[in-house]
Amino acid sequence: MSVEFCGLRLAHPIINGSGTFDAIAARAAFGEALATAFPFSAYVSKTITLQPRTGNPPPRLWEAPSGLVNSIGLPNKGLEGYIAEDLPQLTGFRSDPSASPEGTSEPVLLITNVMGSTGEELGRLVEACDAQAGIAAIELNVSCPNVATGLDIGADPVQLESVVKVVRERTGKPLIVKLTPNAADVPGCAQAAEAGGADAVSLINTLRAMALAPGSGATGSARRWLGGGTGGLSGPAIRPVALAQVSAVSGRVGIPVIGMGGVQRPAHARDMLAAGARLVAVGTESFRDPAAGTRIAQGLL
Amino acid sequence: MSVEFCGLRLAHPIINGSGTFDAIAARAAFGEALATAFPFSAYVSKTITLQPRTGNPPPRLWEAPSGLVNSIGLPNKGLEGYIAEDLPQLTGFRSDPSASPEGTSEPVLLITNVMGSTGEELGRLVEACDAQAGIAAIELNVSCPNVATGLDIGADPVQLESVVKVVRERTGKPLIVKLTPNAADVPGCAQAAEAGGADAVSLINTLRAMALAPGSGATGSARRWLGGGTGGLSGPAIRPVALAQVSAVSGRVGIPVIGMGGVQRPAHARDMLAAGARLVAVGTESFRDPAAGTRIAQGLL
Amino acid sequence: MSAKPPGAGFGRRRGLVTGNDELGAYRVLRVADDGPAPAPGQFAMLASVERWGAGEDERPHLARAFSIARHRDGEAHYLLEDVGPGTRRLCELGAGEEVWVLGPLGKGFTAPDQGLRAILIGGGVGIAPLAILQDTLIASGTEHTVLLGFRDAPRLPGAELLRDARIASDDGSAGHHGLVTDLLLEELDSDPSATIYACGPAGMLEGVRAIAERAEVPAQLALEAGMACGFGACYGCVVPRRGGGYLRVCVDGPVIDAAELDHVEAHAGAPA
Amino acid sequence: MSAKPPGAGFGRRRGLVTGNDELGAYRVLRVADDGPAPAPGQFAMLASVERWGAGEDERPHLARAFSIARHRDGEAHYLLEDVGPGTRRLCELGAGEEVWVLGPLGKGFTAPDQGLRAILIGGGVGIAPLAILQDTLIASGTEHTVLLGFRDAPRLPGAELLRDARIASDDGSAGHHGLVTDLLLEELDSDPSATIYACGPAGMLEGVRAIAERAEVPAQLALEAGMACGFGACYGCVVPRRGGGYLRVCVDGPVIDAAELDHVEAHAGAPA
Ligand SMILES: Cc1cc2nc3c(=O)[nH]c(=O)nc-3n(C[C@H](O)[C@H](O)[C@H](O)COP(=O)(O)OP(=O)(O)OC[C@H]3O[C@@H](n4cnc5c(N)ncnc54)[C@H](O)[C@@H]3O)c2cc1C
Ligand SMILES: Cc1cc2nc3c(=O)[nH]c(=O)nc-3n(C[C@H](O)[C@H](O)[C@H](O)COP(=O)(O)OP(=O)(O)OC[C@H]3O[C@@H](n4cnc5c(N)ncnc54)[C@H](O)[C@@H]3O)c2cc1C
Ligand SMILES: Cc1cc2nc3c(=O)[nH]c(=O)nc-3n(C[C@H](O)[C@H](O)[C@H](O)COP(=O)(O)O)c2cc1C
Ligand SMILES: Cc1cc2nc3c(=O)[nH]c(=O)nc-3n(C[C@H](O)[C@H](O)[C@H](O)COP(=O)(O)O)c2cc1C
Ligand code: FES
Ligand code: FES
Repeated sequence: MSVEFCGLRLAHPIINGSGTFDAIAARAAFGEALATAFPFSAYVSKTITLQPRTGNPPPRLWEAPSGLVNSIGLPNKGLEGYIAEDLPQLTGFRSDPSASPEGTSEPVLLITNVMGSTGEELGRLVEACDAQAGIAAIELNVSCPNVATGLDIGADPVQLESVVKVVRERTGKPLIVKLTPNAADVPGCAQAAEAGGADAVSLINTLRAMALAPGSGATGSARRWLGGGTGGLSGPAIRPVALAQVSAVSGRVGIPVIGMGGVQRPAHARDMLAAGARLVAVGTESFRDPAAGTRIAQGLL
Repeated sequence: MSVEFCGLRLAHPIINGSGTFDAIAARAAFGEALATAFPFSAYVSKTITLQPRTGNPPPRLWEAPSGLVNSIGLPNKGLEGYIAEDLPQLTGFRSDPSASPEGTSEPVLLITNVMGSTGEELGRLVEACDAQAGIAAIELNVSCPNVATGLDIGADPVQLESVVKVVRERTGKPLIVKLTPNAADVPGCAQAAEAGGADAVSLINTLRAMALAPGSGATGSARRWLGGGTGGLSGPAIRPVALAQVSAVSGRVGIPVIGMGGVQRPAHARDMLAAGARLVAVGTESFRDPAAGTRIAQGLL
Repeated sequence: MSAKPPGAGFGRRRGLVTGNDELGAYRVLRVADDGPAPAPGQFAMLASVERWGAGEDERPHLARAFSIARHRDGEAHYLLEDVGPGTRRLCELGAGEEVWVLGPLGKGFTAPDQGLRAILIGGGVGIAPLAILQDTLIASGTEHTVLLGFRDAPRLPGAELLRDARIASDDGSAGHHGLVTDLLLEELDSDPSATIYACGPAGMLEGVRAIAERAEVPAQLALEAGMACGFGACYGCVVPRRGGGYLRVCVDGPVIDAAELDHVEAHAGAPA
Repeated sequence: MSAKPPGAGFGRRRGLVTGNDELGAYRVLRVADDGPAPAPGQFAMLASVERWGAGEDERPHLARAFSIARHRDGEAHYLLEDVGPGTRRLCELGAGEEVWVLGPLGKGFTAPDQGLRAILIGGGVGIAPLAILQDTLIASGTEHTVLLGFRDAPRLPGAELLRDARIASDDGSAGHHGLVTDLLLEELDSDPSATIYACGPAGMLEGVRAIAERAEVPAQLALEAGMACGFGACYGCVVPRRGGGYLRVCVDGPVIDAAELDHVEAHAGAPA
């Protein structure tokens, strides 16, 4: 079950979706038991930006039919804070031995997810990650609005290719582009990422979504529930959409694909793999079951 | 509760989503009780194309978490068959009196939904509908792949505007453009429809989605469940996505908006109205409860 | 007995569960029902009023189709087999709980031509519509033969739903050790002037169809298909029609003349 | 009693429901629990193993947070109020059914400084963590006063969860007719050398915070917030921190020093 990914060896194909598992907080909550039974073969960080962000005002969560709408707003310590404070705490995690066929525990590889609104910003982020031996791969979150158009950078193949090109020059580490699902032509975007030099693509990110405060629709003064106004839908509700996009993208690029979106059980991970994914990421399901990664990886044995 | 829509008067704001209610089949199944207690104030036909279509091979349905993936493939009798055979049977329906504040039953207006892959094809369809006194308004389904690019015509604002312009010239009846949700910039597409001369926009159509046959992921030989390969996701699962798009579109166009996607209860319809919709369409929920339209309209009283 | 049902009245209604009895591997769900009397072969869409959903993969979401196995004394009977989240939920309902009922729906069986014998052939849970059909045949004094096939011993008690049945079983636990269509061939050999009424797994139905075609015996097949609505709204429940195009099982069927089909597709049968 | 809990062990576990008793408008759910002993103020994420979902709008999907009201003899007690699909499902669980338990989680209360009296002030279902806190205070012989506020008569029985409480009620059905914070003011007037432990609706907590600030009395507030995970993963459960930024209620709290907050937001309290 051990798998090759962009020249890296992973204990099994199950990793986490960015922003859905905080290894440092989880270690504090669950103790050292976590460090030697980490539920993922690689750990993807929350999205890191150049400057620190506090994130959106609450409420940040809305429970939807078979899913979750979040409007977290990418809180993070910023590049410097991440490297100085978080990175040292992100070493020493080992995957749960019960999730590998040999019963061995492997070091958990670190993938750092970064976002910037210009090629230059992304370039600086990637360069800094490149210099850190502890970081195995870099994931680019391109679901970031272009300041001029308001549309996601990642939704426009031309823009996406040029951004990836800029970034590609700054690192020799595996470069994953996390595509936005809110695009007309997701496979076209994947091809653009590949053309720009990406080593892999990951998808799907959350679907743009919204909720109104309960009862507020009735009063005629609709109030948006989420502090951030709108948010992103994740969880089982989006699984059929994720599967379609993963399948379409896998058919169009030669680089490996990381599939995610509503994966809860081994059967869902198998579907993602069958649709062409090399790795499968688990997001919202980890909220319900923090050991979901291990449970799913076990089911693939 | 009676509402004005593009110069038409409707008994209440609840209509059906195209392709989710067959008035002729329902009358056969439920008898004349239906004709005087029709659950919608206007009846939107299934999508009609120039030539007859038999639709996709089965299976055509996949039940998803809080939703449904369908791959029906727009079976219809073609323009001529529709006008000759169906249209005469679509008269005489009256809305359920319990859904209007005055307890009166109003004639159900007919909206014909059409699709074509070229402006010319659409032009012919619209012209033919224009000539029919029984048709109150025309809805354009632009979730049709462009033969050259494979992308939905409706996903590209420039293409969309020019298609709507062509069609606009062929009819004086209210022209509704049903937007595709599988676009990077849905509000931009709505603006393009408005610029092209649309009298209203409706959204959301189903989200592109897929399913693999149960267990087939495990065997390594993934088999797509749906005969059509891929399909579209509807139902409560997509409601937060629909609400976000309806809200974004309503903020950007001056023409009325028909909101739909996962509406099951009066509260959901109120949310749609609060987000800016003039009318609300019910789709998948009518499968579970054929009188859902009336139930929801009653709840708005 | 008529092919064209009376209007079912518009909309679903709440039905009180009056009983849920084990019948081997099956359950017989009884629901108080003051709706129109169904024609044999008609079905209803059922969903529990409470907690429909929250099974595997957050399903069921849509209602499920079930043949009306019996309708008498203001009660409808349904024969259920637990094959997934929807049937599982219905199987566990107890007296006092409620279901949404939409029906009777679809086209049922038509009576055999005057003087012709009826052969009822069913497989597994597909025997359900044959029970109510037999009730009518008995009432009208129509000569008929019942052939029922089951996979294994736990399913055999299903046969109690009908009277005087010849049994076949895949595992030889009772009756003929083999296919129920073997019994059909025997019956037609001895007397081919019959009309066949069949319901069961796709494989069995295809066997019946082929046999009837060869023997030039009329056959009415009660098909199944995944259904979202049950009343012609979704166009999801289709089977290919002989000569091209598709039939909607819910409104063009579920009982379809075998002559209308080239073959019975794998998706068009009852759980095996 | 310690602010820093021992590691909860990794992953959720199944817990057998051993009882579910009515307590006025509330329920006390008892769950067999061999997990680590919680510190007072800690919470657990709960979800029923069967049929979590299928309530209003196909919810609940995520687990729900509940204060551990008591933990003894291998059993955890939770005080539940039915306010939506998640609590509704848990309220109807019976002995023999199972729940997923993740916990104990979060930072609990810290003991009062040597010699200081503890004032426990709770509103509505927010009294839950004060019960286990009182157990510890009794065990350690710490002087304390209990002030409980309820909306109406059906909720008054909740007070039985603690001992020797002074009661306030919004509707005057028992004790002081008015806010429980009125009682707090009285207590502080008579003897201000105390530490306040508070849990309840946001309005009450904000009242307590403001009173404590003015009186310069230390106060520990057990906050609530919509939570997706309960262990710091989702960053969803935040409240604004004094001086800027946000605190995650699940890992920085739920018990938060009042001095860390400028105000208690409407979303940060228990159901009123
Ligand atoms: C007219 C008619 C009459 C019927 N009469 C009876 C009867 O009398 N008694 C009886 O027990 N049954 C009857 N059925 C069959 C019954 O409707 C199905 O067994 C039931 O719908 C299954 O639902 P489920 O949730 O239990 O199982 P499902 O999980 O829906 O599985 C049933 C089958 O559907 C497919 N499937 C699996 N997952 C999905 C998915 N996500 N989406 C779509 N399809 C999927 C698979 O082929 C699977 O074997 C009848 C069906 C029809 C159409
Ligand atoms: C640390 C902590 C301890 C707690 N301790 C207790 C306790 O001991 N006892 C107890 O009864 N409760 C306790 N709670 C509160 C409890 O967690 C909530 O009442 C519960 O989560 C409500 O879930 P529900 O599905 O029943 O209601 P919901 O429908 O989730 O409604 C609860 C509130 O959430 C909001 N809401 C409504 N719909 C949505 C939606 N779709 N998505 C997001 N928010 C929505 C509204 O403000 C609503 O009033 C505690 C909470 C926390 C954080
Ligand atoms: C609360 C939450 C926070 C998230 N934060 C991020 C993030 O910081 N960066 C990112 O690229 N994706 C983020 N995501 C998206 C997930 O990584 C994942 O793409 C998405 O949730 C779909 O997977 P799921 O359905 O398994 O959750 C977040 C998702 C959730 C639910
Ligand atoms: C089975 C099915 C068939 C549909 N057919 C059409 C169609 O022919 N034309 C069209 O414009 N939309 C069609 N739709 C989309 C619906 O009109 C509607 O936009 C969508 O289902 C979202 O609403 P809902 O969630 O309430 O179902 C169809 C949807 C379903 C589920
Ligand atoms: S089940 Fe919907 S058309 Fe037959
Ligand atoms: S509930 Fe997820 S971070 Fe607090």
